Amino acid sequence: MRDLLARLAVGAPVPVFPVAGGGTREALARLRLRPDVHLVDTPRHAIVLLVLGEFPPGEIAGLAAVHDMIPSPRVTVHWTPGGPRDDVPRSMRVDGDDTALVAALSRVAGEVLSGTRASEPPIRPDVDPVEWRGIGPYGHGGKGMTGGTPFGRPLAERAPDRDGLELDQLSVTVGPWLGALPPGLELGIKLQGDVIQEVEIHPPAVTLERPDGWVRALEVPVPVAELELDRARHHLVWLGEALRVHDLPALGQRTLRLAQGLTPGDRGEVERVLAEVRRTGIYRLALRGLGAVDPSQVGGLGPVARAAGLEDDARLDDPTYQELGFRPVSHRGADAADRWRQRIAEITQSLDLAGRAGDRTAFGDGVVEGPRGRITSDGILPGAVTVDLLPELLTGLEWGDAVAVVWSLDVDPTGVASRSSPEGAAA
Amino acid sequence: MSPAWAVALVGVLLMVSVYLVAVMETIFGLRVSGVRGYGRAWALPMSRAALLLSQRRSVTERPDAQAWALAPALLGGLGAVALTAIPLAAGVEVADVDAGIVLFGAALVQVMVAVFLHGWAANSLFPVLGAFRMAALALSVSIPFSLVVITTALPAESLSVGLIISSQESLWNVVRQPLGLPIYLITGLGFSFWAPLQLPDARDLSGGTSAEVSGAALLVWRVARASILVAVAAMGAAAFLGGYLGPWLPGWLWMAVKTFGLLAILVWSGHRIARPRMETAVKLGWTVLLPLALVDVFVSGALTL
Amino acid sequence: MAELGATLTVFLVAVVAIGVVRWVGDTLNPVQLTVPERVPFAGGFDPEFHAWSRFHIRWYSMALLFLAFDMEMVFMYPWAVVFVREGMISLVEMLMFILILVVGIVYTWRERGFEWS
Amino acid sequence: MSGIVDFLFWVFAVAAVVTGWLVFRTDSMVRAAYWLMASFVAVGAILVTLDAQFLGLILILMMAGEMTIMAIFMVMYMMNPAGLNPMTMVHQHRTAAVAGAGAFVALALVGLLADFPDRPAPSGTDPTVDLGVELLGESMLVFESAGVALLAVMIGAIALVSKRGRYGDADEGSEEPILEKTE
Amino acid sequence: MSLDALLVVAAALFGAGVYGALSQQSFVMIMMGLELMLNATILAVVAFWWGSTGGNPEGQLLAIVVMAVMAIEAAIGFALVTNVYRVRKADITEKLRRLRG
Repeated sequence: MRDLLARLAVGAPVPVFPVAGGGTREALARLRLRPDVHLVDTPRHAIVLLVLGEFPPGEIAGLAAVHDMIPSPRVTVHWTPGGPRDDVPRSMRVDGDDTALVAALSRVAGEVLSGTRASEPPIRPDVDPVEWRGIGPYGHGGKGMTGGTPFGRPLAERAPDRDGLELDQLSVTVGPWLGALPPGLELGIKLQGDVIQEVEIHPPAVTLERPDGWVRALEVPVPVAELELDRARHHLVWLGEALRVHDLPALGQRTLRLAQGLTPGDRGEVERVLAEVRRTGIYRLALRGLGAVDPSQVGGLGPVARAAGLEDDARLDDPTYQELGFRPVSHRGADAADRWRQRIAEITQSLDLAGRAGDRTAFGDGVVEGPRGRITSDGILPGAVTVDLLPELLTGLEWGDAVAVVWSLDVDPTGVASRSSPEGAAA
Repeated sequence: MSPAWAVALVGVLLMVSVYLVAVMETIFGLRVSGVRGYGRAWALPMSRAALLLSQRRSVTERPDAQAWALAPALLGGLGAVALTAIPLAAGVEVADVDAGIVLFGAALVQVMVAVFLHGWAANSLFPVLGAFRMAALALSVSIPFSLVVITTALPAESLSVGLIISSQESLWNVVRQPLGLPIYLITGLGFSFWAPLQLPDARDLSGGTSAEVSGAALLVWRVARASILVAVAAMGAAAFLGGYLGPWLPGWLWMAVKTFGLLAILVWSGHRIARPRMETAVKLGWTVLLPLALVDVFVSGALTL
Repeated sequence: MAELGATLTVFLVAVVAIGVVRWVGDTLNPVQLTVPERVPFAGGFDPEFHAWSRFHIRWYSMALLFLAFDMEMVFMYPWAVVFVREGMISLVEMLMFILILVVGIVYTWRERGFEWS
Repeated sequence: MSGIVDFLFWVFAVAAVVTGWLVFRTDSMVRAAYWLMASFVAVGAILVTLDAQFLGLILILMMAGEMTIMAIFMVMYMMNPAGLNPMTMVHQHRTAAVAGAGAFVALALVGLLADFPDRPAPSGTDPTVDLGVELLGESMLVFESAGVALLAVMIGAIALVSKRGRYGDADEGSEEPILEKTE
Repeated sequence: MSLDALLVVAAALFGAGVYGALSQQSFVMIMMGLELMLNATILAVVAFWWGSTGGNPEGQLLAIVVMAVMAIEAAIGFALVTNVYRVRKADITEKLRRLRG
């Protein structure tokens, strides 16, 4: 029976739960396009735990916990697009490109399913979080009505709320490996019902994703066509991931596919896909009126600023762009819907610029307009500032709305790291 | 129909159509994502089922184990019950009772209970959020849903689905009551919590009520959920598209064509329409669908007289 | 009514069948989980509290409106059956009934009862 | 045939009473609400066996929504809603039990001893039609006053739960000094 | 199945409801007791309609009215609980001495 099932199961995409560190944005996008791999949102649905990318030194936050949540049979694979990691046992490591990775994922999944490879035991010890067995009158660790730690955890306490009903407030750390949030973003939130009452930003669990091409443009002039294609690609990958979180995974895959090998000649196809995104009604159904920012707080934040009506764009000051007749697109709503509209408009604009730029070069004098906003040589990346917006914007939102706002800001969780260690970005 | 035959009929029909829903879901997904070549889609659901059966079922720290076991069973049972209310061809009916649409409505409204239990039982943040989402969603869509189904009973002068079908001999209800079918399909998506209204099991909740479910339990949950969608489509075909009525082809074939046509529309819309916010969904139900459903009742009623 | 006996049978068989599939799964892969395998998922960190709490729903106005409005269904089903037979008078009577109830929806809407409180 | 119906009746009857009793025997508020729903569903099934098919099914239909709302409000306001800490939330247990048993005995005796006329409902017709005719005809006033009553309930309930009342916020200036706060 | 049997079942349900309504401490649980009593009432009403009134539709109408009463009771009950909770942060009858006095 087990063999038969294992043989049948080989035909299905391998459910993989990714723990994606820094520098894996593009790799993750490519992986989502692979028909033999299915990146899932919760470890409970996975077989393989895929650890990829760069992490801060020391233990990877939350990795052991996520590993143990994967139901048996489970297996871990480590892969680093840039090169092999040394601290990982050889047996769990995959070197090589995407194709090698996909082959390895299918192979190990087949092996644990058929039983030729043993399922990995849990990493964390089999110990209760709090001693509770046998304590109290019923032996369940509780005390009275709401006291004690029944079955190992306390019950939530009440807290005031905006509608005058003082009900229980759950404080919980979400992320860093929650499929609904960008990988590595870890938030300490307090929820009452489904509404967020307080947000605290934790240090990111991933290392900085250095936008190398853009950082280089700080020093030397770079071809405009290259920069603009990169910008369009960045936004398309963002769109693909955001569409997935909004439960339009197939359309998301389509935009991710467009991002692969994008050329200015793809403009027609890009416009068709973007029109399809608009036709889903996502602005009106899911985004309108959410997370409106104060224009005075978003200076330098690129699309976020321009969606709030600011004509804030380093390209305006660059002679090459002036020569190309560049005018920034902008929207006035400042909300999530306008941020989507803004990026979608910038995709076609960038393709247009890339097509017309020829071999002109731009920038190189210490300021660059990156896809997330203004990059300067002081080392603070725009992602850092975007993360700072979250506590204020998310407070008072329903959980799903909060997720929509996080994605609409194109938050880079590693921004926090770039701020705490300024040399991180400028290096 | 004797109970044994009823079980065989409904069982086979549900298994076949749930499988086809899974195939359709794959094909539409591939199509929208821009991939051509769907040969693989036909065997894929089988492989996925085998994979889930090879996984261990997950349990959280302190779940409501009985409720967690009951939820998918209840959901699947309700899908099957809803299907029994619908005649599938002239004379082929399990329970074409006088109060047929009440039976169907009762089965669908109980879906809310199954999904709520499924999310609540896990004692984990995201499933619990999903459970409460289902309650809000189902409460918002259930009144317009019942209203448009009742409207189809007006010309039939009966609550029996068989008589509702035969009252469409001259004209299908989809023409007679143009508002009915769209409202029915939207609210039906809500009850089967299928995309774009899969709020209780949405990705922003990491899978919502099924976020902590794995293995065989996840398999039966997905099958049960698809069975609700099948029942919704079958009832849509019977109440609005004349069921098994139609020229040239045999009745059962007409019923199958219409049901799968509606299933295709429902599954397609999941890939093409965005998931609304919770608040938008609630407002949509009460301030758009409900008034439109009332207009549908009274205008169609006046025209029937 | 005998037909509903068949419906009941179908229901019970479906429930049992789903139970059997689950049981088969449990037999193939027995559920014996250690403590860390049972921790609820929230992204990598253990939850501080039980998720079961006094859950603050934001749509209690809508829930109360539903309780009252749903009663209309009970009157509407029998109305639909005799609608054609009774003619215009039935239409007017039900219209009056519904219009009365719609006032409740308008009131709730004006009180922002469909928004997250 | 009638043997099966009798058997089913007793199954449903026992189910209705047992689930009704379990409502007060569980610590989980969600379970309590859904045990009550199970009791209603069993009664609905009994009504179906009594040829009141419509009434039975509509009872089942209505109770899904009503009991889910019940569960939700109980989870909202009861401390320890899932019963993670076992609790006894009863007072005057003995009195209540005696009163309950007394009510049962008295009512059952009335039911068994009183001589009700034996006039069974005619079978073979659809009682829903009679109900519809009754609603639109003689009992029109009942029907319309139900509408008015429901409207009053809606407005009353919504006004009660709204935070922003006409005279300011509902929770302002009404704290009772006598109230003993136990927490 | 007979009228007598139906009435005994209804009496048992009613007894359980009486027990619940008297013994429970929280508002919402008391309401559950009331609902159980109304459940018994519906059963008894339909039993009479079935066995003793020759199918008079007013029996059915009465059953519907009881259902309406149930919905009304629930809606008003929950609204009151919400209001009381908001004002006094209490959910148990014994904490509200004023209401009992």
